[in-house]
Amino acid sequence: MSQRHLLALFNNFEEAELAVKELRNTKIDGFNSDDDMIVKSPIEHPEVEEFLGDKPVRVQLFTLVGALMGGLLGFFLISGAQANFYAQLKGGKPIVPLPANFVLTYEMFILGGVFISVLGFLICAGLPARRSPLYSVKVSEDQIGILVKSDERASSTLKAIFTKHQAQEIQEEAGK
Amino acid sequence: MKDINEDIAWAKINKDVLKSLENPRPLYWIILAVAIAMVAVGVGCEAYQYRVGMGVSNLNNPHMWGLYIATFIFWIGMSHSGTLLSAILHLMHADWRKPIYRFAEAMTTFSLMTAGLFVMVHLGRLWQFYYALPYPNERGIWPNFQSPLLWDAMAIFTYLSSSILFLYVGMIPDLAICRDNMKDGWRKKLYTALALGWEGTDRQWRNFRVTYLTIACFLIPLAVSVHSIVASDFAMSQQPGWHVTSFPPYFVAGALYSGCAAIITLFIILRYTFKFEEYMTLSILKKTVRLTFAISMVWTYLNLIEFASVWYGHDQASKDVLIQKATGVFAPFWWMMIFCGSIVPLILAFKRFQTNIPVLLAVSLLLNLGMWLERWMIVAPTFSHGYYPWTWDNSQWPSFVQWGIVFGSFGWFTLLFMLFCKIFPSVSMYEVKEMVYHRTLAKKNLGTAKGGH
Amino acid sequence: MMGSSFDRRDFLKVLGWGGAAVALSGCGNTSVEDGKETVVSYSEPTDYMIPSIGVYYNSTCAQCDAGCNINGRVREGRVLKLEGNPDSAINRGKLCGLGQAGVQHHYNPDRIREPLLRSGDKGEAITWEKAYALIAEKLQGVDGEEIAFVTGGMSGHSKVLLENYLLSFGCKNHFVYEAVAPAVVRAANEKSYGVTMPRLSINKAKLVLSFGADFLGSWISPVHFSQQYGQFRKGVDGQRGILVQVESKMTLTGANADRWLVVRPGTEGVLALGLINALGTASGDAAAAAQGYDKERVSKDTGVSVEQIDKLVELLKSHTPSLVLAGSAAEGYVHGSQNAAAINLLNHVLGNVGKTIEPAASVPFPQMSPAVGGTAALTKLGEGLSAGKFKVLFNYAANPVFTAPASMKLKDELTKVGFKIAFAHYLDETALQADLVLPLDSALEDWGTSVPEYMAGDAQISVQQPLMEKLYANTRGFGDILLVLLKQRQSDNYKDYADYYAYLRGAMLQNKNALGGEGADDDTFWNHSLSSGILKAAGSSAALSGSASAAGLTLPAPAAADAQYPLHFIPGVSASHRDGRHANQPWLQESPDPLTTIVWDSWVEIHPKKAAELGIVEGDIVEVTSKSGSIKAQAYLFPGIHPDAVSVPLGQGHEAMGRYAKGIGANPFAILDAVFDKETGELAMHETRVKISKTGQRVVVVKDEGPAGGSQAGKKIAARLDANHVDLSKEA
Amino acid sequence: MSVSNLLSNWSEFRHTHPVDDVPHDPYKWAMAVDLDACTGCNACSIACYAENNLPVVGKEKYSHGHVMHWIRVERYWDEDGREFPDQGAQFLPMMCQQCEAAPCETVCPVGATNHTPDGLNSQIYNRCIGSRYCSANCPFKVRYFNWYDYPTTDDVWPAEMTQQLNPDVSVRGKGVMEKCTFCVQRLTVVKGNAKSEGRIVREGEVQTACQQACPTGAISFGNIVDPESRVHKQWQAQQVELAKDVQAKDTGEVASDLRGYRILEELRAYPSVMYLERVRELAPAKSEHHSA
Repeated sequence: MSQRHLLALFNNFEEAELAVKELRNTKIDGFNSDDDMIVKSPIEHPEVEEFLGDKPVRVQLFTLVGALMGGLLGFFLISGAQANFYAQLKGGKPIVPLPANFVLTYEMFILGGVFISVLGFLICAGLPARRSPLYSVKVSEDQIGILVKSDERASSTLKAIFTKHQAQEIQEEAGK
Repeated sequence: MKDINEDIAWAKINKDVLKSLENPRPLYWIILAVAIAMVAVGVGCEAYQYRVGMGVSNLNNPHMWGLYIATFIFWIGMSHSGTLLSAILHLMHADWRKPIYRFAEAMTTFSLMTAGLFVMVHLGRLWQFYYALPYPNERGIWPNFQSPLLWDAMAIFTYLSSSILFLYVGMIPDLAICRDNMKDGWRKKLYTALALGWEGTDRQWRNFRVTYLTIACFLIPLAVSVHSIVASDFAMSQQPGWHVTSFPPYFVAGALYSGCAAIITLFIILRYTFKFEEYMTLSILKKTVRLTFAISMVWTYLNLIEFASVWYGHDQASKDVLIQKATGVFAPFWWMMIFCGSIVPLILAFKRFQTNIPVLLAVSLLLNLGMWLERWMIVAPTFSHGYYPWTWDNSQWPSFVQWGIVFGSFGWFTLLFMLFCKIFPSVSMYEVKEMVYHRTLAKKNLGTAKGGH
Repeated sequence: MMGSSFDRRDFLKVLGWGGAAVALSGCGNTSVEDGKETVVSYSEPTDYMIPSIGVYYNSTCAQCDAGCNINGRVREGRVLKLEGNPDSAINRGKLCGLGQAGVQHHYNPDRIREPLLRSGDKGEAITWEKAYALIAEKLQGVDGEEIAFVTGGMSGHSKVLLENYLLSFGCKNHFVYEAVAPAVVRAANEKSYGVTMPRLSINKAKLVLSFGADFLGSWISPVHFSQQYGQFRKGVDGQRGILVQVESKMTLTGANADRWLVVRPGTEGVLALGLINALGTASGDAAAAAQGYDKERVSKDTGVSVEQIDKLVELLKSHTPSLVLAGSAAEGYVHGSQNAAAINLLNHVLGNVGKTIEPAASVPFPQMSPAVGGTAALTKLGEGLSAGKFKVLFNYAANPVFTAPASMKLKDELTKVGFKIAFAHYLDETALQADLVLPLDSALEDWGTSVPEYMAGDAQISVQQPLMEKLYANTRGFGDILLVLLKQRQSDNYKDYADYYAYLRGAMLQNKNALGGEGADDDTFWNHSLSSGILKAAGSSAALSGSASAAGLTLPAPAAADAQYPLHFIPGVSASHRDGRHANQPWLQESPDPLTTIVWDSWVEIHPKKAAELGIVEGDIVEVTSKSGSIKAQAYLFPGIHPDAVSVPLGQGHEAMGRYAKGIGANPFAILDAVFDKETGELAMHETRVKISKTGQRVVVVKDEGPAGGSQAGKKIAARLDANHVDLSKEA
Repeated sequence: MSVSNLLSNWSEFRHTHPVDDVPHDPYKWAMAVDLDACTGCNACSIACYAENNLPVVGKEKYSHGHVMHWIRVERYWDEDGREFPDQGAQFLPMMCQQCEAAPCETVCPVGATNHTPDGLNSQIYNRCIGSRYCSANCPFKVRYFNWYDYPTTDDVWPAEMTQQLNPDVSVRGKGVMEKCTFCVQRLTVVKGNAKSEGRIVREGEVQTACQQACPTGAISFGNIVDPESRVHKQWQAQQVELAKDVQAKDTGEVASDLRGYRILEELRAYPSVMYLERVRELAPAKSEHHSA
């Protein structure tokens, strides 16, 4: 069975919300509302999470690991370098001066946190990504897009739902 | 007072902002040319100094740093405004930041890049600057991790890279807008590459929100640490007038202060140059001005605290430096600093001046002058009047080389900023839309307005 | 090898031992250096030239007349640094800054490298053969009286050769001219003690009362005296030495005094007599001379308060033995001899003679002993010049054109001389006037011997030897040149000596028994001489005349104020610059003056009170005008000077000489009045009166001192303790 | 391996080297300068120029504060308002104090200035990048920066004068910091000699250039760890201790005839140079105004 992509554009967030809700509540053969539906919007709508179902965000995990790694790396790199370089005696200071090292440890903590968070963001958000088969510049302007992937047989049902919720435009393309 | 119009069409937001990327007005070219000329002056001076030796700057023993480090602190200070507006106000959900945080962040990045130049410029052996980097090498030689200067380098690197990431991550949705609206050409390619395939999907937005918030959370302590560390360059040293406990908060306050003042200046300039009146509204300016006033008072307070703690302390050498500042050869500049930093901002307390553009432009420039003087007054008097009376020196003034490089740095900053404004949207389109959307929602919930867009 | 016609007495005279009461053994071997030392293999180095290992050669410092024995560090054939020779009785391993700068004299880029013959305004390089031929030609048929030979102080074998050379003409015109020398004091010493230069024991004195003798800076043998001073401060028999300095302008010594007493210029003798009077222990004509110099009068004349005189008398009574010194500040007046005599009389009255003033050893070879001079020679030279007496003039180790008072118009007078020959290191002001300039080896590449005028220990002859190869092929040692010139006159006497080295070696070996080489073979003795650098001679010392004679000692009343020229002018003599011959050594230019910390310039010292009166601030360019001329220099407010005096240091203001000296500062010699000491005929250097006026220009004084001046700003930087709190003799 | 090294030597690394409990062994170079003997003659300074290849910068650069004298002789006047300085001047030779807890060492970003095992404050010219932080943090301002490339500057070392340069001491190019080294090139030689003979350097075996030149013997220098050294005896006699910041003299518990002190001791840099106070007879008037 070949797959089809449908992109419906809505003028209004409330209309899109209703459309999504209906899609999720309607049992349509050949369409899985959990996996095959993507909402595209010009701005962030935190409410999407509520009606799209619980989708965990794992960036924080990266942040935690990154920050800890950064801090540990910083501290041990610095202390290790100091401990292996005897010529750098500083009069009146220990060879491994902890208070001084904490400053750089702190900076490395942040550096690790930020870098790995961004890395995590890219991984979790799937960026950089190839553009999806159906896209409208309208979604970066002012319209809400709902992209669904379904078997061919389901497309008419989906279209009907979109039309019902006053979709401005429905694009259609054969999937691969 | 006119605030952002909630009925503004989102397409118009796109159109207006994207317009700022195209067809520069003659004024733009003039500013750019002036900036390039200024950079040329600075580069020329630096080349001369590089070739002949640091002596041409008329730095000497004991005046080891002069304007270079003073201006370095100044630019580091400027960078704090971006963080303040985007990170702190973001966490505090102050939505009025949204139309202006982008250029503030750019300011952060570019002033850091300018500040970094001064670290280089002041080095006696610029060509060996990489000795300060912790790169593994066969001989096992590492930089000295105890040096506040190295902390500085690390903090600036962290801050600069984090700021760039913050700026970039926050700009991805806008880059996608640019990509979508550009005809073919180098811009299209650039935006396509930089937008990373952003389509505004729910997954992207979800991760985006968390990441943006996380970086913002990191940036706040980072910004504080950066300027504390810059303050440590002085506070951790032993010199009278520098070895002051209150220096880190004092520096941070000063940084926010000068940053806010610079935001006012750039706000006014951008608003005029790119005709952003609809987004950079007077209401936002007013809020910024009030914030600036508050910080100026914090700064004044910390200044007084510092003077008082020196005055009532037992360290005669520090007291001597303070007396020297107020009465010695630096007195005109010191009093000018007090005037610009503590007296001039009182104007901002008056409501009618809070939106008076010409007055605000003048005031913000004076504030910046005051803050630059403040940095000079931190650096120079201590050098001229240190612990050892025999080496006191108050007869040496910066030569044209120092002034030229300082002058050039303003050109460099302007140049970077102007280029940024033409390549990247200096107003965040998606966040302005959010702002409008949320305000509309709020009104609708109160039943006072109809929704939709 | 000795010709039969060669008379023994002449022979002794040739070698400098004339008048020597010593027996001579047979002739020695005078083999010439064969030059194999010049070929050096670094792969098989000889032990004195190992790459990277410094070797040390002893020699003698020629930077001033103290004649310190030095020890030069040589590496890879280059002399790098000079140290003091630890075995020297003079400097005991120490060396002053001036001596250290000797290497900069040697390596100076402005040294003359070729003989130069005047051709219009330029010097044309010529060969030595031509130069010698020219000298011979010019001397052809010239009478001995028509030759003038101007030199600085000289001693040793070069002096011997010079005297012999002049003798060959029957010439008596050897003008020993030293611009800055204790000439009046020498004469006064001769009268008071019977010797010109007695041995002074600062280290044995419990109190030193110095009337302007800058013995720590520039006076006679400063390194030696500084050493004694170090011991003196530690104390003799547990009693710490006290230094009292009486002068009108603070010298380096004055700056180190416990008590610095500023006196009205020229009244030093009055104070000395006042002290004799107040001590009340004098008898005979000493008492008579001091008659009438009661404290009140002395205080009025000198400006020293009665309390200070009382305290000084108390100190003099409680601290014996003491030592009273008469220095250049006391001698520089028309009545300078009287001043010095009065001061020396004080030593007699205090019973210091024989205790802290002792007879100095002297070498038993009068021909070699120092020919010392002063400015009196200048007068005689000037007279001869203006009379047009001289056809040929030689100049060596003196720069009369620079150091003579401008009022003597020496530069113009010199034009009356037919042919002027200058032996020179630099094209200085005098060399520029010469017709023929002969470039000299530096002291570090030349051979020589010298006898110090001030003999600190046993009688000694100091050996000067090259510390390295000559830098320039066409410079010659003064001794070598003289030898060639002598050969022109008396080829038979000198034909055995290929060069000055051969001459020196021959001369030394001839007399090795008297120089501590008895029984040693020639090579051993010679090598020992060179390696030690010091030859002890069985010296004799004349007894001092023990009685104080004050006959004819009368001091004039203090000079009346001069309405037109109200200020006394005190030419300052600094340790580094002396009479200006070292001005082209950059270390000395960059070394701050110890008291003002000024570098690379001249200055006018003026008391702050006087400056306030005249509205002068630091850095004002002021014009100092005397009857004889005027100079301009920056003003420096200096508390250590009498308010009625101003001082400008000597040694700067060169119009030639080299890149480091030319155009720096002003030359105070130019404005000195030609006034002379009545007895000795020496130039009265401190007698000039001046007025000063602002020119309206102001400069930033380049000095090491910062805006804090001499203030420690309440910090404990250079701390001081009162003497009654400590006993230094117990310290480690 | 750094981490194992770090862990195994942890306690050693945590020592505050070398001020409190880890003495320098077998060498700790120190100096004592007797201000009573110092006459301010500047011989030390010129000897230093000769030994250490210090450039002569000339009047113009001197006027801008670019002078390079590693040892400078300072001249102070009494500040009691007298008309004449009738107790003379006070001279003080000031050179790098080779502090035990040197403020300059900790701040150098590249570690170009460090503490050597024999207690010197070393300066590595090759490593220096010229940030001048060390000098900024030096209380005595005895560090000198090469503001120009003196070896190639006109009339600093004309070709003839380059032959005088001491080959044991490198000539510094532009942009590096330099300072008094206690004539480390001389110390290295004698330490090597002593080592090859299986002993430590004996007192009197090495002198610094300034000490060697000083006509009055005001400067003494040596290994303070060696009980035989004059410096050790002097410090001991004056009850000045290297690792203290308040000496017996300051506490007033001992007789007042001690005259050893260290400059700006209250800053706790623990200088290795002890100065001995100048001693002067009481002036007849205003005697209470001495400036100690």
